[in-house]
Amino acid sequence: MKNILLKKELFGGFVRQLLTQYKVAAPVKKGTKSFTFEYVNGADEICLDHVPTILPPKKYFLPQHETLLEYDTTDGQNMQAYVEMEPMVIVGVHSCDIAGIQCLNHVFMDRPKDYHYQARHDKILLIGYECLHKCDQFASCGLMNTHTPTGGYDLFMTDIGDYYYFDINTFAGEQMTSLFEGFQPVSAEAEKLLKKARTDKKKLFKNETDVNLGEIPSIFEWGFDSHVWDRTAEKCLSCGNCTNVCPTCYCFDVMDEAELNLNKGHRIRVWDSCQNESFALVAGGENFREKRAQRVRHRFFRKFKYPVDRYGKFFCTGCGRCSRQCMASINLKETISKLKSSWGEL
Amino acid sequence: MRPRVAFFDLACCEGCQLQVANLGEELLDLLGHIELVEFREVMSEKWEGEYDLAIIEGSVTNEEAVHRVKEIRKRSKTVMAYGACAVNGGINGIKNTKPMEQAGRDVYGDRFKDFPTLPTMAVSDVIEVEYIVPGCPIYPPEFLKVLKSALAGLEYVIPDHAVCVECRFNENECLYEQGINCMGPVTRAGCGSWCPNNGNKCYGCRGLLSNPNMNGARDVMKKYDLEPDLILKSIDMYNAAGQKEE
Amino acid sequence: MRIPLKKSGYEIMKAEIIKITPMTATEKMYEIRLKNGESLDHEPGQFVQVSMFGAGEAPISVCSSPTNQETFELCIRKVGRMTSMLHDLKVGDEVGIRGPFGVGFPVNLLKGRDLIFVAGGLGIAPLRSLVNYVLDERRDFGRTDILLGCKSPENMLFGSEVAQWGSRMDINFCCTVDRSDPDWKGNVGLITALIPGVNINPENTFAVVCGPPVMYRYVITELMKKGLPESRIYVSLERHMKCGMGRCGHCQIHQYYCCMDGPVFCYDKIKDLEGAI
Amino acid sequence: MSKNLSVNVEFLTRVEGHGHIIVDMKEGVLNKCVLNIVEAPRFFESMVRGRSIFELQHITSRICGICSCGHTLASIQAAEAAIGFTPSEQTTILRKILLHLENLDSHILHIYMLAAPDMLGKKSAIALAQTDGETVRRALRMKKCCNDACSILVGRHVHPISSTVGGFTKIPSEADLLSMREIFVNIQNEIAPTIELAKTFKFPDFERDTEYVALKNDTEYAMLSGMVASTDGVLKSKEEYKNITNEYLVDHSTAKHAKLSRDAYMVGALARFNINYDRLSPEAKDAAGELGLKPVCRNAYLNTAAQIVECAHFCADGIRLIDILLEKGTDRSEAVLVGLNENDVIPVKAGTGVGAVEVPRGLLFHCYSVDENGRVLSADCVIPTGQNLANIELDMRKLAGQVCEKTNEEATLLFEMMVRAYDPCISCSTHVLEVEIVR
Repeated sequence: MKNILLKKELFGGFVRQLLTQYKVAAPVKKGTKSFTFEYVNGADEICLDHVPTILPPKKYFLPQHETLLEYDTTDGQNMQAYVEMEPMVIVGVHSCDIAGIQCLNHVFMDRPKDYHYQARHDKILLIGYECLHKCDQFASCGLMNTHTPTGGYDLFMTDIGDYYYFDINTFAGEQMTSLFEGFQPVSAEAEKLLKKARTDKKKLFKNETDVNLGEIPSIFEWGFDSHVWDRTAEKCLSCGNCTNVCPTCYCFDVMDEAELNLNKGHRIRVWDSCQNESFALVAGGENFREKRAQRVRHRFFRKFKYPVDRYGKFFCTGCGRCSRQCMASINLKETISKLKSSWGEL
Repeated sequence: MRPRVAFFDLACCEGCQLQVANLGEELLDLLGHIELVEFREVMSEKWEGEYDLAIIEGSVTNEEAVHRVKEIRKRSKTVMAYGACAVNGGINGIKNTKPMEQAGRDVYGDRFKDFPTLPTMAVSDVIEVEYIVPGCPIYPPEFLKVLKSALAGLEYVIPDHAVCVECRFNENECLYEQGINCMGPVTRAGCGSWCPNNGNKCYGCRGLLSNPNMNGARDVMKKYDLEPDLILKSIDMYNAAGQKEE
Repeated sequence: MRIPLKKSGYEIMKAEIIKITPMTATEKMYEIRLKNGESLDHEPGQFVQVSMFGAGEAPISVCSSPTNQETFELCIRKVGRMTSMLHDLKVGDEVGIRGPFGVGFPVNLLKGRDLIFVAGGLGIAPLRSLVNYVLDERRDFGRTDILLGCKSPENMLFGSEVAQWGSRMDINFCCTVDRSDPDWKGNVGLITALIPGVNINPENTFAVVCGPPVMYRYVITELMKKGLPESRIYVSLERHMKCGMGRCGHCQIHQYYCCMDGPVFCYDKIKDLEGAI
Repeated sequence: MSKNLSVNVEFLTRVEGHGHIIVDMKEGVLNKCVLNIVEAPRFFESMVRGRSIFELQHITSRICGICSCGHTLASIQAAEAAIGFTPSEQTTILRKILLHLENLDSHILHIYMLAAPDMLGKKSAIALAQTDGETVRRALRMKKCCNDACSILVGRHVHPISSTVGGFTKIPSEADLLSMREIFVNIQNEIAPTIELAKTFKFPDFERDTEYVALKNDTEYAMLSGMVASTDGVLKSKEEYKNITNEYLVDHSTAKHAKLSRDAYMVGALARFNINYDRLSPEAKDAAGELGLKPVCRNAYLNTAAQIVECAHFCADGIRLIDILLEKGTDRSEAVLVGLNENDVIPVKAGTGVGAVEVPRGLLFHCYSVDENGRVLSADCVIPTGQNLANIELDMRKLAGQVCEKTNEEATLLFEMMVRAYDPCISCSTHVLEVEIVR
């Protein structure tokens, strides 16, 4: 596929064109030092160089509060399943977040398929944006090797000085670029600049820990009974922030919301968290992960062990959100390091 | 027949019934599905029969109130306690952090005996309560959800996870990140993180989680250079009545 | 933009309650027929989500044998308001059904083998689907022992049916209660006490176990004392499945989802998984 | 009819809080004529002692859910005065808007839900809804407007969230201001039909010479700042509030009574109207004209009419204040995050401060003393309904002389209406913080 260039000052024009066809979501500044993905009305609101947003873009693929079906019991158990959404483009998705969406795709497109997810997935276009600098000390994309994407986007932009270099990955991506006339063909100079940017980047994005990706499966294989989980649990408040902000956490609850007449209503799903005490509770009162340490461990195993067994994939994108958001300062990188050292050299 | 519903208030600010009155058009919808038989603040009518649902606001703080809620219980099929005062004692519970006589003297001087008072109790400390709506004031969407469950005879479980969950849903910048000591991590969710959404911190009005990690929470709070008892006082702003029982 | 979905995984099938049989103070049996005229087509050990709009869903094991194509049976214990509402239903009322979900008992593997069933309390419900299957296809199976335990005689589920099992010559049925009453003539004590008395051929026997979480370890220890290998002990586990499609996470046991990979597991698959049983 | 009267209203309805009316007249001699306050005391003063000055408005707003914005503003004013903090001009404007919304909301509640049924001979607004649905719907619409505007400005109307010591934890954007302006205009459009409705009210004839007390300043219809003025010529600074209210305890009530130049005085919409009529907006003066209300009006039943006039004023002034902000643009960096002052964003020193704010029912005082760490040493609140109690009883005594020829039922209604006309907030009035014992 042919890649193309866009002069930086024309980016606003491109976004304007996108806005004529789609809703556009992009990272914007929120509060003193945070960012969130929001619907925008123009490029001036967009912060491409952002520290990972409070919530990852998974909120568009798996909304916090999603209607599965509407029901009407006036005359029996009648219902209609549906998805409510608008076609949209998400602009400025970092490679870690693209990796997160790829993980969710694995889970929700696995059989039996989740048709609600698929309907959204089919109507959301992704324009990635390459990180050329480390965002902060919490990220571990060097360890997880997610700082350069391996597919999963429609377009991917890299800053090469005066231009954005657009990697066109899908036909839908190509169609988006055809909306705007300001694109120009890639020059040899641009290819050189891109290569240089990538080479420079390699020096910056080193493994942030003393653990190699390859040894993680064995660390977790042996680390189930480690004291690290008890130590970590002493600090953990079980607030569930780490799972809510995680781009690969997808647990949910299903419930009914009735209207005042009590006959009509919606069956919805809402995000849930394995860190909540009642998460693994069953009707008889038995709680299968009653202890905080069990729940803390479960989260780590859901990133580094269970999905590897099930999908052959780590479910950590190195975005650093869990550590960044943790008010108890539980740090993912440190926890893995401690887990390794708790068993000596493995 | 539409269910007969009555509203009652005990020691409180009556803000929760105002929240109900403020439902606006939804209130008219609601009135179409119930028969409102008593609501002292807005109507003079009285009802002598049985209530299908009694909705009680406020704390029990004297013998008269103890008697009153017992009478309401006898006449009601189902009872809902709504608002922090009724659910966990709320602000009124701060009184329990000192001896009753001292609380009386602080306010009424030597005449404190003219103003008899009991330690603040939640309604559920006195009678059985089927439904609760925590919060100061109640969060109207949650009130409607609980009310619908009560009218349908369904269980309603108030979330037992932290306000942080909803605060993160709403993508508020964490108050701890901004150096503020927020009660969110130890407080029950359900309000949609109302206060952090509006730039303030969580004051814990919905009551503590059933199993908060208090040591962990203290560690987090210790990060700030504040007199520790000022911080601890923020925990008991809404939770002092409950703590007394433990 | 509203996109209607014909198939979503969350849509329910309408079903009608054909018969309600009260069993104990807290359990009732429901015979149910799908309104689309189709058979549920379940395997013994699978479960369905029973739905009542407004109240939600509850995962319930199918307790009838798939040999009955027309209808299926659910034994529902009243534990919360959702199941209380199910208890308020009448014959002819409509409910929603999703499923069947999960992996049931390995029926083909069990054919030609001796079987020992160990059930505690409500654990008899999922096992009954297999017991009845075995009784319907009796020639395909070897020696069959059924051990049943419950709290007290009035808690006994499937009373008249169980009484029949006791009188049948082609199976060995043993029953015990934790707490006896004056009319009770059978065993008193824990179910584990029954196992040593059963004559097991360890070379050719499969065990199928279901009961409250505390029961498994003790029962399995006793079975292994009898020489049964872990690979021939099957357990049916209880979790609170919400989606039934291996996603919501509520029923996750380490890398397994109870709703997809279970609820029936071979013991050797889960024995090392902390918290599984 | 003999000159006997026995009125005993237990749990007076359609007022906020719990009170009983007892009138006992035999052979033309008035033995008893009291408004009993039976609200369970909540001991606020004891509760706030030792706490941080920065969480005080959060607690004291809980004195009353109906006027929680008023308590919040008085509390903040007192706290800022105590630690020596001066709010910005933008903050002051936003606070005035908040106070307007609070007063509008409460007045609408009183006019439509509490007073109108009396005036139209109905048991309640719910009964009224059956015969005059549009009136009740209008009231709900107007109230919803106030709530929506409060939600934009401070998160919610009952116990406002973002109004704190130091300013606001969030500052409205231009879009927020425009929505609020639209809401004010919507309420303003409902004022004319409200006046039409009020013209159908039959206000009972009554007159008693009374001292009226309200804030007064040179620039505006004083609500948030000014000296305390009375129709008897008193003019004192708010710091002298103890010499203004002169509170004393009475036996039949958990709430204190107050007096200034005479045995009693009145605060509230009628008092403000009587003292500050000149400063009303033209729209409000027109409304007064339509309702035939002129200063000085001495019929307490007409407090409800004064509230309608004020509604017209608050709408006009609210729009004016928003236009000022729209013109200048809001400085959103002024948003404060105070908490317990963890970040020392506000310098703290020991001191004492008084807040005096015109809330729906009249003049509200909060007074706090704090130590150098911002810890509350003592707190005192004087609530408008508390100040009115003595005056209500005097009005009731005069009324008793007028109604002794009527049936008990008719008389009872007139007494209830009299008390309700004051729009008493009994839940507030009992939360007496500091007591001076009268010997």
